[in-house]
Parts: sequence; structure tokens; C-alpha cells
Amino acid sequence: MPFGTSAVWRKAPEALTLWVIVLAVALVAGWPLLRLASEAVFTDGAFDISPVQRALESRSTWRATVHSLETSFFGMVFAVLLGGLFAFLVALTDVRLKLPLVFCFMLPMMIPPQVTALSWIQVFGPSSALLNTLGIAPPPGSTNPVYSVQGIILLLGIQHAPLAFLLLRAAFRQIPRELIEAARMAGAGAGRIAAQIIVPLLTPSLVAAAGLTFVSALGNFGIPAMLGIPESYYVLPTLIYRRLTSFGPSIISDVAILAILVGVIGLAAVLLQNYIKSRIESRLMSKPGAPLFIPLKGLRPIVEAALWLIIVMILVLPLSALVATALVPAYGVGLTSTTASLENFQEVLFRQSATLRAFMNSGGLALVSAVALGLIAIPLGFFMVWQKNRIARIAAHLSEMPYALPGVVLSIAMILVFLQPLPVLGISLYGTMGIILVAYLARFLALAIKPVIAGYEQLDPKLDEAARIVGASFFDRLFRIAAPLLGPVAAAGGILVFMTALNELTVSALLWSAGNETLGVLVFNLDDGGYTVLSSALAVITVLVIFAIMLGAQALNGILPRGVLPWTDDQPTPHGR
Amino acid sequence: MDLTIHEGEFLCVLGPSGCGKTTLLRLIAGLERVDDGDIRIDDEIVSSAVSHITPEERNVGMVFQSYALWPHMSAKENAEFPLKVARKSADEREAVVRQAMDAVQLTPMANRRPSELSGGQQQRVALARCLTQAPSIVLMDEPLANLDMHLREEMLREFSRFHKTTGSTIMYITHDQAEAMSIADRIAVLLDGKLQQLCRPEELYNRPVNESVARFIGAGAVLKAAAMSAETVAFGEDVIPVTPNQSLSIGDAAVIVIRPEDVTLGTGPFTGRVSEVTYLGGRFRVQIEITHETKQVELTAYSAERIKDGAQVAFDIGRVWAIRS
Amino acid sequence: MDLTIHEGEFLCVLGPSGCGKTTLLRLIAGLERVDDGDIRIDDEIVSSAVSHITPEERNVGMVFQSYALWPHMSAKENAEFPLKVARKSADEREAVVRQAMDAVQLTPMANRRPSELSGGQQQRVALARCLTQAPSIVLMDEPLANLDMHLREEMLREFSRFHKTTGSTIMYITHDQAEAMSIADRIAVLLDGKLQQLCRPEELYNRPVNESVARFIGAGAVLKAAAMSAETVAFGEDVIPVTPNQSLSIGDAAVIVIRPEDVTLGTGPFTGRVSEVTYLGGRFRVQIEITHETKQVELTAYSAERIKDGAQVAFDIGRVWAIRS
Amino acid sequence: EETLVVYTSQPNADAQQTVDAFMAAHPDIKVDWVRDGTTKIMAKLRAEFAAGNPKPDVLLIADIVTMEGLKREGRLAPVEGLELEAYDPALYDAEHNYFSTKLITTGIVYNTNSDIKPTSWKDLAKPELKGLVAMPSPLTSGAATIHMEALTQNDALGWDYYEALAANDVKPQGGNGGTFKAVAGGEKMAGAVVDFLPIREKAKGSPVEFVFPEEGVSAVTEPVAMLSTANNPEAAKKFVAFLLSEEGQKLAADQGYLPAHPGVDAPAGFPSRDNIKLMAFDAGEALETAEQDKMKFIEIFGE
Ligand SMILES: Nc1ncnc2c1ncn2[C@@H]1O[C@H](COP(=O)(O)OP(=O)(O)OP(=O)(O)O)[C@@H](O)[C@H]1O
Ligand SMILES: Nc1ncnc2c1ncn2[C@@H]1O[C@H](COP(=O)(O)OP(=O)(O)OP(=O)(O)O)[C@@H](O)[C@H]1O
Ligand SMILES: [Mg+2]
Ligand SMILES: [Mg+2]
Repeated sequence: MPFGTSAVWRKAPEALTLWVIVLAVALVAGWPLLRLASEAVFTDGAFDISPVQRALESRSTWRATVHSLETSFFGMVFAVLLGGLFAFLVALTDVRLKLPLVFCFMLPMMIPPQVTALSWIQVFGPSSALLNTLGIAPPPGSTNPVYSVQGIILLLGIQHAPLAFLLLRAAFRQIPRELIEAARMAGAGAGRIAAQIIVPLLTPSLVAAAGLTFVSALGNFGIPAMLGIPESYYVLPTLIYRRLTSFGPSIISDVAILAILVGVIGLAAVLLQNYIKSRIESRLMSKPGAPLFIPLKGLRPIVEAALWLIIVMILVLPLSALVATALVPAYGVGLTSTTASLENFQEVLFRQSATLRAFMNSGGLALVSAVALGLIAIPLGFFMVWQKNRIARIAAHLSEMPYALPGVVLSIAMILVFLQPLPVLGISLYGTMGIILVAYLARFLALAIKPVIAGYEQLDPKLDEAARIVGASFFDRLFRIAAPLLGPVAAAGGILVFMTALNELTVSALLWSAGNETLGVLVFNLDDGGYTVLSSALAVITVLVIFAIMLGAQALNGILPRGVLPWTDDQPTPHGR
Repeated sequence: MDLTIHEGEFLCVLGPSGCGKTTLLRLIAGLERVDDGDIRIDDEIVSSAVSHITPEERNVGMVFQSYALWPHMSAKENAEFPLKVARKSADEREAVVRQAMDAVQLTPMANRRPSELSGGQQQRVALARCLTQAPSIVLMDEPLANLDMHLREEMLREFSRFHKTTGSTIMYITHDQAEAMSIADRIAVLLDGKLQQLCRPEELYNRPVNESVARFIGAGAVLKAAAMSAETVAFGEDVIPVTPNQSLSIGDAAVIVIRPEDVTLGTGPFTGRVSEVTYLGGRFRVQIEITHETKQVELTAYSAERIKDGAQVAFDIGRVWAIRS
Repeated sequence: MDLTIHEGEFLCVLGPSGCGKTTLLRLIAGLERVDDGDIRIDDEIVSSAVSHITPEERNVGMVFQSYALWPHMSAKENAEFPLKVARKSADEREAVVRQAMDAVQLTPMANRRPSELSGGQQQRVALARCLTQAPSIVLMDEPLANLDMHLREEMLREFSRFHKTTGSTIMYITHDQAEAMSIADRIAVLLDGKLQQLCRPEELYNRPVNESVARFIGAGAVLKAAAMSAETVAFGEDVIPVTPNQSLSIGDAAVIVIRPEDVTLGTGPFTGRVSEVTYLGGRFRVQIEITHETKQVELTAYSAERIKDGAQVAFDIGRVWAIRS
Repeated sequence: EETLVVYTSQPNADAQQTVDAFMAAHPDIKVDWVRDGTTKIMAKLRAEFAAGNPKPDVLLIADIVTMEGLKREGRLAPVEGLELEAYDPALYDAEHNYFSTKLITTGIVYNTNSDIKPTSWKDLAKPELKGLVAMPSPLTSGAATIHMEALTQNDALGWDYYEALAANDVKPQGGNGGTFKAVAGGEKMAGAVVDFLPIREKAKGSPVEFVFPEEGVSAVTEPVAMLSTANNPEAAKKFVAFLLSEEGQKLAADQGYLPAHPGVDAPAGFPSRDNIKLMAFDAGEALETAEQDKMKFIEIFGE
């Protein structure tokens, strides 16, 4: 048998794929971060540790670090609880109207954070149209209750709950019912089953969800900026922003130092995740089983009512505030039948040529990022989890850093690296859509690969072994075993990327140039320039467009593989009936 | 299907793969709801089309065919779980778990996770978990499929002991008929989704109620034959004696069940050609080809000695069982 | 451990639960790397401490103890996968898969996902997948554990057929010794992590090489006894004949292996008390308590009739196997 | 066709108008422009400096303190040959490195529902407005930094004034947009804010009023400058000249800003140019003290 001679050739595609992926990750994520870090310790080319010392001695640095930790942590807890609750009910029970429910639950994530913050401010402020109509508006002059730590945590939680939801729903579906049934037969009640069986079984996904929401919250700028700065409550991203306003030549190194701090926290979170995962074995063994299904019976109407109430709270309220603002001629004007007009919509849609262009730009960027990252995630997870490849593991961990950094910092890192023409190729990405794309790829890598890795971690590696046994080559296993098994998760991740990238602001803010403006930039610039009503109108249009895209995708559901659309309802069928 | 298990009984369920045995256990456990009919425990309706008592309220234990071990708990913790649920004290838990782990011979591996155990060891953890729960009704779905012969026997002995000391009712699925025969008080045969026969092991083996059961239980040939009298059937040009059977009368079309034990090799009025000889450890299974009612059929016999393939052998047939067909 | 499988051989591996059988298969398949020693296929080293040929290059087939079915594929697609990997044409695939699905009797469920199949049906899908792959070396890890007796026999026949037509080498793990004896060319006994004996079934049953193998294989008593001559050992106050054994000389401490077949009930120089009678379907297993070398020991015998528990029975012992201990 | 790269902090629509007007006047020059807040534009520019390849030819940002800083680093190049006679010398750099293009003043905005109508900076420290005053933070906004510098350079106000504000529970509210929203939305009753926001929004019906307090206002002057690394200095010079020309100044007025050129009429809603009193301001001094003043600010307002 000619084993030996062909071995190298047979392994070539595998090794090549691994290296292409690892190098791509290193290029888009590793290199810029390294370059940024070097700015922290090199001043004008000379090694200089004093800016680091200065930053570390500053009390505001530590205060912001503590603030970042507390808002991110509690934001994560809230997001995981909320997302987990929805995931559980949607994945395993017979609540009705799952499709619209999931649809509505996902929407808050699609709305840019600063818009969310804005709308919540509008809901609860003294001038709140809603509260005024109900006659419960706080008196003029009272502080808006959302300007608080609790407000930040609440909004971070709501904003990122869909991330937790998507990760956990897939995980809930994978639990073989017999594991739960065995506990029920032992007489265990619902609480105990939840705490001692379901939660540990969900470990990879729970940890991934916690990690992703924590890192998202850590890197979030819009919410703490809108809600924290008025109360002089700074977190690291807003502190970085404040440092940026010092304008002096030291900005870059100051920012780099704080960015490293954020990176260290992110890294600590990753290590903690690994530690937890290594402590709890939750790999399901491969005897296939029917999925769990829990009828709610009499509780169903109550549960459904509660779910819809949550939807009203997290989506309808802020969105209606946003719509109300978009309909009035100037900020602060009450919404009445006489003041309401579509003037703002006409202005942004028809008079500002940038709007259409921004939709095209953002749409294109989002689509390319989503597809590219979805495609990278499957082999990366394959190498990392099933092949236990160390390099792939490092690459995967590296990919989480750009997501944890504030967008501004990431874009500074991108400028540092990609301003000069690329070596060998000689083309410069700077000032083109290319640099925004690279930045998006780096930023959303974590969003795309986390769910996929969690998915791999719940599957029995024997599934791969069985394929190797039958002689399946690397590509056969990748395309025929891994891809179909993880495809839905990867697609869900890709759609997350698409939706998030479509609204992205903080990264593109520094990277856009005339003609390359993104939607988020447009919304922000309008608001920043004082045209809040126009920016609200544009935000409303964006939400509507996303809604339309989701509906359009839904229409295609029939021809898409099962489970690709994260909001679709592939309800488990109760077996044996 | 109407099936009554007596309290404290050890009942085995036999049936071909996919006939619904697991589903039956799941119904009894309350893991599936019934569409029609009802299930009672101690005369109380626990499942019917309209009412349903949840599994956790039934005090029923189950060993799943797929083991259903919790991957995040060690072998010991898996076994301890039912005791924790029952809020037993730490001391008591410790004692009971130790006993159960000893019984399944897993004490040295008590702290391993299921994924670090071999298939048979995993199955034993599932058994230990069921032992600690000590429920009044125990449902076991092929609990010994992955254990070797000796361990199997020890486990069976352990089940017997457990059955006797706790007086619990056991319902047991197995594919090993000898196992079922050796341990069961009664055996239920499930074929084509129907309960065919429910009786004591010897009766089942010796007097299957119909042709399908006869074919399914034990080895041997099941042949068509005409009844010649209440106690004989035609066999080739000869007749052979049958066990008296009320329902059989002269001239009836019947099927006869010729068990290997009914065939004595060496001497006798019949001869056949040996078509296959298989070693079974200590004895050989011999397939004998004969012509019966113009068709070639095969009888099975056991022999202590190896017989050459293709040899002609003389044999006799003892008193067999005949069923009206 | 040194174990050579001949090409085209059907080798069974027997060993108690957790002794490393699955691990052995995994090593051969290349799923685990060896720390020491080497594994060769056709005289070429495929695994050693320094080199390792990947499983996909070995053309080895395996039926996993836990099946390892792909949950996203239907039963048919699972079976078809090896053919797709081998880039067979659609027609050819269709034909081979149909044949395999027929062989495992799953054609009606071909389009179900594994999670919608019963335990035994899942196992059959795993078998079908291995059949379609038709590898030159097949490793099977308890492939029939969840199948009923008849299906088992049919599958065994199918394996035999497959074995003969493809000439492939099969290594087969089972807990059912009768199954192993009936199908294997040779049987390897693995105990305490060591290969104890590797020989033909009859030899294994009749002439185990040491006490542990004797205890592990088959039923019956394994007792200490002193050799009285080259052909007799002391038994109680009597002597019993032993099969001639080169290594045994007068006065040696020996263990004797008394198989149930060696014990004839009814007449004979010995008597004992029946301590347990178990129905096995068609025959009874009888445990007889006797005193041997001042200890109470139990012999096992088979009886066609039920004997009362506690009765005194006379018995004789045939020529037994003795091993120097 | 030449290409000119402009980095500006003007609002989008204004930037587009400015560029369009310039290109109409100079059809042979194509302008690529990037618009963002001053802070972000500067961050971007800093990163470009660090990477060694700054892109813009012309910088048009909010305040002269930043320009002064860039000038001292040698990042700017002087533009000569401009007609500067009409301009107040305080509005451009003596070495012609940067030139103010308009006046964006910081005055007082109040909600029309408010009981008291402040007319002086000191009114904001009155007990009636305790907890009801908003102001942008110099740590966030460039205009607010200038404002802080102007007020603290003023003898009548100085740091005592800020102490009084802090005692009156004033919490600096992010940028100007945030301050305006707090007042327009009724959370606060009054605040310090740049002029054009309330003046424009009031015209559309927002319940606010803007006053130029009696002590005078601070102003950011949206200076324009050419970079020393400009790739296209000729076009850059033309752009600077255009902004300072009457045509350019009229455009600023049309956009709703106070033009720097005294001869060009102020837009509707503004008092006439002569009635606006500017507080004295020394950019050089501001540049030197800004860092430590911010620290002082933090101490007082306890961030
Ligand atoms: N992942 C693992 N980590 C540590 N020990 C393991 C692991 N898997 C198996 N073992 C141990 O290795 C030994 C051999 O296991 P193996 O699965 O080969 O047994 P086996 O002979 O196949 O048993 P069975 O008949 O019960 O399937 C067992 O004692 C088992 O506990
Ligand atoms: N989730 C499911 N969806 C649809 N059909 C199912 C499902 N699970 C089992 N079945 C079918 O129901 C029938 C009965 O299954 P069950 O598991 O009760 O069989 P069983 O008697 O336990 O078989 P085995 O001995 O092979 O375990 C089988 O034909 C099986 O294919
Ligand atoms: Mg079953
Ligand atoms: Mg095994």
C-alpha cells in the first residue's frame, strides 16, 4: 500500500488551509494590534515606558477600568439571562408565534447602540411623549433615570441579549432529551434540572455567550457615551474618547495604552472562559437522541404574554420614541397631529445623496464581511476543536481582541498599518472601502467564530473520526461533515455580522472617506451636527431596511438550508405521537 | 395492548429491534403521553388521553438504552444525583453510593467522567444510578448489552438481590433470550406492535401461542404440518408425538415447533443431511436439511461432538409443540 | 502485546469490560497514537512512536461502540458517505447502498435521521455504513449489542458472506462468547491489559492456557487440584481423568477446568446438593455444591429437566482440562 | 484635474455645500473631503502622522488651540498673499499659519418653560437653577475647551465661577449636542451651548431661546490651515483663499453661522455682528494651560 509516498501530498490541502486561515487572521487582527501596542512603548522610535507609567498611575484609568468591568459584567449577566430565557422558551417549548417573537427580539441588536440609547433617553426623559401622554412624565429638570450605571447595564444587556440568544438556542436544541428525562425520572424538579443538568450541559455555549456579551459590552462606546458621560461616569472606551480630545501628539500612545488595558481584560476573559470550559466536561456523547421538547400547557398564555411584554419594553418603546423624534420638525417639539410630518424622511432619502450611497456601501461591506467570516469560521473551528490545533486556538483567541477594543482604537490601529501601500502588492487600502472591509473583518471575527466554536465543542469528535475511518479526505470532512453540521450556526453568525456591520459606526468613523461613507457614520454625523431629527429619521429607515432584509430572507427560507436564518422556527416535533 | 404487571414482579420484554419496546417503557415512565387508552400504577390512572402524571411524580426508575449519563458529572456524581434530589444526608448518600459503585464494580473509577470510561463502564454507571434511586418500579432498557458474560451474570444476580430486598417491580428489556428466561418471572413478547404472549419463561419456550412467537423465541424450526390426532402430527411419511393441546383437533392445519432439544442425533427413524455446523463453545449447533411436504427445510440440533458438514445423520424427534394455524 | 492478524482472517477479541478492547481498535484504526511499539499493516509500519499514518489513509473500516452516526444525514446518506468519499458514480452508489440497507433490513427507514431511529436501528445504520465502505480491514466494536437474536444471526451470516466475498480481514469485539465462537477463525483473549491467548475457538474453550482465561471463557468451575499422574487429578477422595497435557507432571499443583458439559447428572461416583437451578430456555443450568479440598465449591451442569433446589444429585465428571498453576 | 484633500469638522451638509461652492469656483480642482468631529479628525490625523503619511492638504477644524498646537509641531505651512485687511488680527495667526473662517460662539440656551431667563453667565450659578444647568465638558468638546479657557482667562469670572457652578450641581454634559438636547428636552432648564444649534432649532419650533450673555461670549472660529505636508499646496491655498473671500463668507452666513468677515451680514436669528461681544482670548496661553486646566476642571467637577 503506497502510504508513505502520498502522505505529504494528502496532507497538503489541510496544512495549506490551516496556514491560509491563520495568516489571514494574523494579518487582519494580529498585525494591527501589534503595531498599536508598539505605539504604546515607542515614542518617536525610542523605547519609552513613561506614558505607560503615567497611564497606570492615573486614578481615572483605574476608575474607568472598574467601571468597565462592572458595566460589562452585569451587562453580560443581564444579556445572558434575557437571551437565555428567550432561547429556552423558543427552542424547547411550544410558545406560539416564534417567528415574529424571535424577529422582534433580534431587532434591538440591529439598531446602533447610540440610537438605542437615544431612544431610551427619549422614552424616560421629562419630555417623553409617551410618559407625558400617560401623565407620568418626571417633572422638568429631573434627571433622566437612564443616565445611570443601571441604565448602562440595562441597555448593554438588551443590546447584546440577541447574541446570547442565538448561541444558546442552538445549544438548547442539541441537548438530547434523555439526559433531562433521566433527571426527571430521578425526581428532580425544574429548578434543579436547570441548575445542575441544563446549565452545565450548555457550558460551551454559555461560556461563549458570556464571553461574547462581555467583550461586546467592554468594547461598546455608544451606550456608555450617551448615558455615562452626562453623569461623569467613564468607562474605558469613553475614557479613550476623552483622551482623544487632548489633541496632543501623545494621543496615539495614550490610546494605545488604554487599548492594551482593554485587550488585557479581554484576554483575561478568554482565559477564564477556557478555564471554565476545561473544568466542566459537557461534550455530548454521540448516540443520537431526539431533542427535548417541553409543552407549557396551562402556562402558555402567561408565558407568551410575558414575552411580548418584554418585546414591547425592549423594542417597541424605544423604537416608537425614535419614530416620534423622526416625525417632528425639531428636537424638543412635541409630537402632535400638526407637528408630525415626513419632512425629515424626505430630506434624508431624497435630498441627501449620501444616504443611498451609504446604504450601498454598508450593505456591500456587511455582505462581504458576513460571507467571508462565515466561511473562515467553519475550518477554523474544525482545526481548533476537532484537530486540537494549537495555532488555530491562538488565532481564535487573537480574533476576540479586535471585538473588545473600542472601534476608534481599532481604526487607529488599521490606519497605522494600512496607510502605507501594502508590501509586495503596492496598493494602498487607505482611503478606500478596502480598509473599512479589513477593519470589519477584524472586528467581527469574534462574532462569526464564537458560535461556531461553541457548536463544535458540543459535538462528539467521534463524528469526525468516523469520517476519517471511511477514508474521507480533509475537504470531504470539512464540506460534508463539519459544514452541514455547523453550517446553520455559521450562517447565524454570518447574519449577525451582516446586521451588526450594516449599522456599524465606531470603526468606520475614522476610516471612511468621501464616497465611502457608511450608514452608521451618516447617522452619527447628522446627530453630531445637531440634526437629531434627521438622524432619527435615518435610523428609522435603517431599521425598516433591516426589517425588510429579514423579511426577504424569510421569503427565501424554503430554499435555504434548515436553521440558516437565526430567527426561523424549526420547532422540534414531539416524537412518538 | 393490555399488559398487567404484578407488584414485585420481574417482567422481561422481548421483541425484535424497532418493535416499540423503548416506546413502551417511555410511556410507562410518563415520558410520552398516550393518545388513547390508559396506564395505571396501583390502580391509579397515571396516563390517559386526558390526564398525565409527570415522570417525577411516578417514582419510576429507568436505565436508558443510550445510558443518558450526564457528561459533566463523574461516575459517582451521576450515581449520587437521585439521592441529592431526595435530600438525603451526606453520610447516607456516601454509604448508598459506595454500595452501588461496589455492586457495579466501578469503585476505582468513581471519579472519572463518562467520557473517560469504556462503553461497558458507562453502562454500569447508568445501572448504579438506578440502584441508588431504588424506585418502586424499575424500567431497564437493555441494561447489560455492553457487558461481558461474567459481569452480566453478576449484574443479574445483583438485580435479583435488589429485586428481592426492595420488593420493587422490574420491567426489563433484553435481546438475550437466555438472560430473559433465567431472570424473569414472566416474559412479554412484543411483535408487530402487539403484545403476543405474556407468561412464564418455560411456558413461553415450550408453548408459544402462535407461529410468530414460536419463530421469535428460541432456536429451531417452525414447520407446517397436519394434525393426525390430538397427540400426533404428520411429519414426512411418519408421525411425531405432540404435547397435548386443547385447541388442536384432527385434520387441523398446524405449525409444529421443533426445538433443537427435541432432536436427538445418532439414531432414529429420520435421516437428513448436515448443512452447517457451528461451534458454540462446549457444543455444536447442527443444521440438518430434510424434505418436508415437498420442501427442503432445516432442523436445528445440538451435538456435543463436531459432525462433518454434508454427512448423512439419523435422528429422532421427541414430543414437540404444535399450534393450530 | 504481540498480536498478528492474518490477511482475510476473522478475529474476535474477548475481554472483560474496560480491559482496553476499544482502545486496541482505535490504535489499529490510527485514531490514537502509540507511545511505544509499532503497528504494521502488510508489513508496513503505520503507527509507531515516531511515525503515524492517518486513519483516512489506512483503508480500515470501523463500527463504533457508540455508532458515531452523523446526525445531519439520513440513514441512507450515512451509509452512502463512504462511497461519496470514494467518488463512486451515483448509479454505483445507489446499488451498493440499496444492497447494504437491505442487508441490515432498514430499507423502509432509509430516509429517517438517526435521532428518529430505535437503538438497534441506529446500530444497523452503523453496520450498513461499514458494509458500503468495504474496507480491507474491518474493526467492529460490539456491532450487534443492541440487536435481537434473530437479527443478530442474520447479521452474522451477512458478515460471513461479506468476509468471504471481499476477503477482508475482520477484527470483531463482542461480549457474547457463543457469537465469538461461532463466527471467529481465531479468538484473542485480552485480560488485565495483556493478550493471554490467541487461538481457534475450540482450543480456547477446551484448552485455556491459564487460570484467568479458563475463568473468563465459558461457564463452569475452575478449581485447584493436585495432579496424580499425567492423566488424572485428585478430586475429593477420588480421581478424575484429564486431557493429556505436556506441561503437567505428577505432583504438580494444577487448576482443573470443569465445564458444564463435563458433568453428567443422574449417576456417577460423586454427589452434591443442588444450590441453584436456572432456566435458560430448553435446558436448565444447575449449580451443585460439593466439598473439595475442605472448601465448599460449586460445579455447573446442564440438565434438560428441572431439578428441585436443594436436592441431592449423583453426577459423574468426564475428561477435564488441567493447567499447571 | 487636481485633487485636494480636506479634513473638516463641519457638519455634513455644510461641508458638502462648502466643497460644492469651492468646486464651482474652481472647476479644475476635485475635492475629496472627510468629515468628522474635531476629536476624531485629529485622532485620524495623528494616526496618519504616526504612520508617516498624512493625507490631507487642508484642515478645517473647530478651534485655533488645536491649530496652534499643530503649528508648534511644524505640521502647518503658512499661506501668503491673502487679503486679510478686513479681518480682526485676533482671528488669524500672525505667521499666517491658520485663519479663522467664522465665529461659533458659546452663549446661554434656556428652555422656554423655564421660570428664569438667564442673561449673564453668573445667572447659571443662581440657586433657582440649582441642578438645572447643563454644560458641555471640555474633556469631550473642543468648543467647550475654548469656552473654559476664555472664561478662566476672564478676570471677572475665572475659576471661582466654575467653583460656583459646581456648587450649583452642574454636571458637564458631554458635547454641545448633549447639552442642547438636555435643555430642549426639558431635563435641564439652561445651559452653555454653541449658538447655531438653538438658533436653528428654535426657528423650527424647538422650545428654546438663545442669549448672548452680557459678559460676552467665547467663540471657536473654525480656522482653516494648510498642512506642511500638503501634496497639493496650490489648490490648498486656493481653498483657504476661497473661504476667506466674500463669497466664502456669505456661504458661512447662509449656512447659519456668524461670518468672520465683519462686512458680511449675520444670518437671521443672530444679533448684528457689532452687538456681539467676544471675550478676550489668547490661544498661545490656552495651548500651554489647557492640559492642566482640564485637570483642574476634573478636580472641581469631580469626574
Ligand atoms: N478518555 C479516556 N480517558 C481516560 N481513560 C479512559 C478513556 N477512555 C477509556 N478509558 C479507560 O481505558 C480503559 C480501556 O477502555 P476501553 O474503552 O478500551 O475498554 P473496552 O475494553 O472497550 O471496554 P468495554 O467492553 O466496556 O467497552 C478503561 O478502563 C477506561 O476506563
Ligand atoms: N424520534 C422518532 N421519530 C420517529 N420515529 C421514531 C423515533 N424514535 C423511534 N422511532 C420509531 O419507532 C419505532 C419504535 O422504536 P423503539 O425505540 O421503541 O424501538 P425498540 O423496540 O426499543 O427497538 P430497539 O430494540 O432497536 O431499541 C421504531 O421503528 C423507530 O424507528
Ligand atoms: Mg430500544
Ligand atoms: Mg469498548
